[in-house]
Amino acid sequence: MTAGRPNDPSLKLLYDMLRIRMVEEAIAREYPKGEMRCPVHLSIGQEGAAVGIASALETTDLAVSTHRAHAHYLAKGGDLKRFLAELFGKDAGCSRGRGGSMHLIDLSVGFEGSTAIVGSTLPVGVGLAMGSKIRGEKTVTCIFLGDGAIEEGVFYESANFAVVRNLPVLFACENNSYSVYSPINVRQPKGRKIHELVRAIGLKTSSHDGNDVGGVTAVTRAAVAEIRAGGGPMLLEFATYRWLEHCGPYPDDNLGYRPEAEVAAWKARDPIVVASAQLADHPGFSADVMARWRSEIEAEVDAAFAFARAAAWPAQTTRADFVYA
Amino acid sequence: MTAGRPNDPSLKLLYDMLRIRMVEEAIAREYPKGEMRCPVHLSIGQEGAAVGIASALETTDLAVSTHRAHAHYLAKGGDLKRFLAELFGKDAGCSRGRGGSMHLIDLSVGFEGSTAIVGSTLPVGVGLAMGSKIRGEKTVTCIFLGDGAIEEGVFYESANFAVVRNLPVLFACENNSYSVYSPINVRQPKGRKIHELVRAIGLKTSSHDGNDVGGVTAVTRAAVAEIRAGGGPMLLEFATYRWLEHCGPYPDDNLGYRPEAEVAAWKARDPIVVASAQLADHPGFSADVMARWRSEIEAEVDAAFAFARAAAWPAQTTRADFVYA
Amino acid sequence: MPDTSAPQLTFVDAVRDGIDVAMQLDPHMVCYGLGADDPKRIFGSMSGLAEKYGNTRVFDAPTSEAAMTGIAIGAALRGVRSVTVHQRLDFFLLAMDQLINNAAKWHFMFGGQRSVPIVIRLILGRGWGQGPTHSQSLHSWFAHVPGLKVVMPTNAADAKGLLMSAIFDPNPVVFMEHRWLHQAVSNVPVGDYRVPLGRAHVLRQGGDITLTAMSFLVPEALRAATMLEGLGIKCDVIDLCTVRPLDWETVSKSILKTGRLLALDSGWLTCSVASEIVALACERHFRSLRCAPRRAGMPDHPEPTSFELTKGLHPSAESIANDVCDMLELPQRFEIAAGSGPHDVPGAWFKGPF
Amino acid sequence: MPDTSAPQLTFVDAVRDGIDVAMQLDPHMVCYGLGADDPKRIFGSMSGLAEKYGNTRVFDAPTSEAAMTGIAIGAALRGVRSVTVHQRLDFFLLAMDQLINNAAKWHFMFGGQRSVPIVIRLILGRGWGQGPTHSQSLHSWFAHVPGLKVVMPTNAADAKGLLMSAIFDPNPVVFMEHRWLHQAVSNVPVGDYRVPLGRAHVLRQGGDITLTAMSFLVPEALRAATMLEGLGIKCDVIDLCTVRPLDWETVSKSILKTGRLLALDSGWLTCSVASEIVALACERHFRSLRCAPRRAGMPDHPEPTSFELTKGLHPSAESIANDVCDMLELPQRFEIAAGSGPHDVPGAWFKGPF
Ligand SMILES: Cc1ncc(C[n+]2csc(CCOP(=O)(O)OP(=O)(O)O)c2C)c(N)n1
Ligand SMILES: Cc1ncc(C[n+]2csc(CCOP(=O)(O)OP(=O)(O)O)c2C)c(N)n1
Ligand SMILES: [Mg+2]
Ligand SMILES: [Mg+2]
Repeated sequence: MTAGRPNDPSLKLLYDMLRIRMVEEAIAREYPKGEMRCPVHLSIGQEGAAVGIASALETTDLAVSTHRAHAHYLAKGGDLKRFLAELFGKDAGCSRGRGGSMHLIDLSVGFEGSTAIVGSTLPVGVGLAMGSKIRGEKTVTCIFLGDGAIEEGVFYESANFAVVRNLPVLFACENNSYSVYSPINVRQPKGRKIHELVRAIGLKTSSHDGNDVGGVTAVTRAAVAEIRAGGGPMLLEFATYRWLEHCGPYPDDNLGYRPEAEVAAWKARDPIVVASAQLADHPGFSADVMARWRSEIEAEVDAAFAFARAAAWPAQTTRADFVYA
Repeated sequence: MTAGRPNDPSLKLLYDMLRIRMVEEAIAREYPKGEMRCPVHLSIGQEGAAVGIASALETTDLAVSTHRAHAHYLAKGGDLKRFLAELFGKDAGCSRGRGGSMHLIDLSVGFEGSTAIVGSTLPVGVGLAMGSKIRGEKTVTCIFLGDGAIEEGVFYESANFAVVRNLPVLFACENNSYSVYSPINVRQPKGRKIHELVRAIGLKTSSHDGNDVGGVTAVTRAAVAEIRAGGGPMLLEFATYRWLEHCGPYPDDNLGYRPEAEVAAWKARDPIVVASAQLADHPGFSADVMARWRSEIEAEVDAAFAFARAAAWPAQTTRADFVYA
Repeated sequence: MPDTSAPQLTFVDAVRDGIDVAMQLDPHMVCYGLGADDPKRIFGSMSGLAEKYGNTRVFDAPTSEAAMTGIAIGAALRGVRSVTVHQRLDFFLLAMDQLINNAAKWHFMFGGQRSVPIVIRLILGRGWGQGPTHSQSLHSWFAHVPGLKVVMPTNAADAKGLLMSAIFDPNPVVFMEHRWLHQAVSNVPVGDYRVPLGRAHVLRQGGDITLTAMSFLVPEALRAATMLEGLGIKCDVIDLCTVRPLDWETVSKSILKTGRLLALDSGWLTCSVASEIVALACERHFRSLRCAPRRAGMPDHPEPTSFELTKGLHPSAESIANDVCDMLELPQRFEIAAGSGPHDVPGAWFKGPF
Repeated sequence: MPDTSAPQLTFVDAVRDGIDVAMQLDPHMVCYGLGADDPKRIFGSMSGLAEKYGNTRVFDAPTSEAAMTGIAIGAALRGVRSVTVHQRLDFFLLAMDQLINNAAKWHFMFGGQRSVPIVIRLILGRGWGQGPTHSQSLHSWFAHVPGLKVVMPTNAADAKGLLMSAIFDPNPVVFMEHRWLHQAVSNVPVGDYRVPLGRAHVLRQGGDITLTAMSFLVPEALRAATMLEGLGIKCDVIDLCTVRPLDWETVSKSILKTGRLLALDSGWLTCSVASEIVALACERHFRSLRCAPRRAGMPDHPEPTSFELTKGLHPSAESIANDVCDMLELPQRFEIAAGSGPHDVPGAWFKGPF
């Protein structure tokens, strides 16, 4: 059996989730050392959506994301070493240390940028899609967003325009029911379904389990094909859950802002466990395979951390660079 | 028969529309003289909505409006003399000459202000409603808006919050199908129904003929009662049509941006003609009555113009007043 | 040096021409805004473009200022330049997040990998009851922010030349057009004509005092200089053209020559471009200044609507000339002329209300 | 004069106390913002308030900055004062239209009939990788706009006293809290304690030079003054407290005494409050200035995220002292101290990331 990322599509999905999980766990473990000095919003628990969505995109398709972009960046194929170097504030970082965890970019795989202001990449993504369309490219732009971003007026404006101009854009909404510590029902009307809301704006839309990576990729694949064929913008809503605190490396269930049963129910539906279970009968999958993946990924992650740690700082003399092109 | 504004409800609606029409016609007539030196957005053609909505509100209910606020101000009971004096830039103006046509206010009748930035009074109206509710008042706040304002993100945000907090607010949307010269279908998805959109946001909502003043008042009355009883925010959409140019005193159908048949169809449904026809069998109504109203209103309008013309300018020495309270 | 063989165009036609030429040069460039293809074509500045380039490249937009700005940014990232337009600067306050947090910072915060070549046309209102929310000139805000360029042309040739430079500049550019300058006529070179950003133009040379100005205050300053010449006072009149980056070198040279500075500003003075110029002059040329520098601009309150209250609201040639006399300790004063027409319109061509 | 019998509180507790007392005094006042009643309570500044005043008066909000600002305006028009809060100023760029076109102008544009008593708390970030969009200090923007008041307290007592004045002021007030000052401790009078808006505080008297500062630069300026005292240089250190309206009288008096001015600014310098102070000083006290005035502030680029790149980014006591030495033409220079801890946190209490 070959080492590394498997070719089999379902195995690949699991592998990618596992890899992101292990990267994030490593960040959480290392973060308290104070070397990665920037806010980090970890995506542990939400890998199913990230991987499922990204796997349905071509490398040439574009993506933008939010403050919680690690999984999106990696799932889209972003470079791991340059990602970690960015968190360490190094010149080899994907944004040359200027942006940190909240500003990731890897143009080689169409990851056009994540930003820290809630909702701020939504119109940027729509603009990318407009740009692609004008240039006659067959690319689809995927805009990752959270349930909180739905509340920003600019979401509504961006979605409206995408419909008016029939742009090739996919809004991929990971609804984890929280914005920082605030549950969705204090921010949005009780009983609202996001996908129903956006249908009324004019998008094609549907709602899915974000922790079933196979389901996510299937529905996204269909959506992307339809969008690519000129079917117009869509929004897919994926229910999922963040395991750790909103920002930072620790669990925070001690704060009691999320019902214990809710937390437990979601943890029981760990997307990695769900996918593993689904693969029980898959000939290429076994506890062994999983263990080998783990150790391979561990080595990769260790090497990437070593790279990031060893990498050079940006030179002080370059501090004022890049203000103007 | 007594002179002046009739007591009979349906007659009153017609009278109020006629009065607003005649005021606006007088403004259009006088405007080219260059004494009313501020942009004016006339409401001729849209009186049915304005009067129907305002007649369903108590004087103590609150209202805010837009750039096109003349009819709303007058229908809510705003002072005619001070209104015209404002257009003339006089100190006796309702905003002491500081605001002009786009910034009207008459606190004595709950008209809390109209402003010139599209959408900018929407959250202000929601805030008024929140204020009323917190103070334990039984007031309803009516927010007048156009179909263009629906496109502003702040509309969506304001509506969302009104639902989340169950605020006593009525969004009264006059959909005249245009924003300046732009038809709604280049700005919003084809086939969208505004009331369906806002239902998905979480508001109770319905759509009506804005040129049937009786219908408007009936549906608004029911809505206001429900809102006052704690039923939560609502949006009523009224289809109507502007007769003159977007801004200024002239017709502009020569520009050809509106289909001739569309213009003709709407003009045939002049809300004043519609109401008059409905009143054909009303014992208190006749061509004579209408003629008397006209001459009474003409006298009132003439007197108000005379007042506005004769009124004093704000003193130059007061120019910097009112920056801070 | 105006090329007098070039055709005479109005400012607004020069803008149109600049967009037109740019759209020919760059087959992907787009142009949009509320009213971009309506009968009035943004005061005529977009006449014929929709017909020529089609609805994919020239189009109307919803009243969604925030999103439409972010969309320009995204398109730029994909290699599609744009000129977007807002009929009043005041409306653009809705888009500050996109302009400041995204456009101005994208190149920096992603380590120089992508830039955001967008142009945002903002039209500045004045008079005829424009009032508090249709007359703001917030160039000082934009000038405060690293990552932006801010252009304020005063004549037709510069309008075209600076706009074309702005379009092909790799950075986000805020392009501010004063409504009262729209009918100003000058010789405008045909074709691909560019005037470099970041260079001030010395429009008049004189050794006694430096007047710096932007936008509609430039013609007033020139008029003032002519009036002052009658008193034997010679002014350097500097049209800043671009208020960020500021062409300090040109301003500096003039101050070193004249030793006197009157910084004019078409906006409020507190924390303004005029404040900045005075601060720079004092920090760097303190010993060369022969008297206290001065600023003149909008009074520190919103523009009222009333015809009466807008009299004398803005600096005029007369008020500028009087400031100069005061600085030179001369007794002469000019009467604010009654003028041939009302004070609240730029000329007979302006048919209110906008 | 600090009342040393008053209890010692942190800045953030003083803010909490100010809100608490105000909410007792005004039974309709509300307090909201994203996280207002969450477990962290906006860095503790709202602890216990939701429990005490209930969900009608203290509540969480959607991420809808524009509407939430307009809603505060509307509530104010109905007699309901509010304190709203944003965890970073940068998020508030989404609400500029409401702040500038509505709040700042309502009283003026409706002829003085209604005012808008709202307070908007904006928290300023710095360090620990806050980066380009979590560290902006745009007080100069707000100071540019007539109709706004802009408060930037530096110590706990002022935080409470200025906040309470802001709450009961009839005008819109932007209240800017530097995250690094949140744990600063001072004696804070109990109950209804108000410090008037628009008055600068002279924190230290000295005849040689005037240092004006705001927010986190005030402690740096004080430290610089102490260091300079060792060289026999005596500084007036002025805490501006309110950057609009600016207390020119206090600054003016000091400049007339010292003849020297170093204006510090916690934001970018172009078109800044520091520019304004230097411009005013030169316009009005040109003959009294003994040397060229100076400014010091953020370098003219966004704050980078990298730990390395934020070293020496902001003015420090040492850099300020060096500027002063330079102005006084003294040869001494202070080394930017390595310090006991990392440069990107305010102290051990700061447990990143926010
Ligand atoms: C405009 C703006 N408002 C507030 C914030 C603070 N903030 C950072 S992340 C976040 C949560 C957003 O929630 P959601 O979109 O659901 O994303 P999640 O964190 O759940 O992935 C908030 C409110 C911000 N960064 N920008
Ligand atoms: C934020 C903003 N954008 C654009 C404008 C220019 N403008 C003035 S009125 C108007 C039309 C708005 O259309 P609608 O809301 O349908 O009102 P109507 O004029 O039809 O009554 C526009 C776009 C503005 N005043 N404010
Ligand atoms: Mg969420
Ligand atoms: Mg309309």
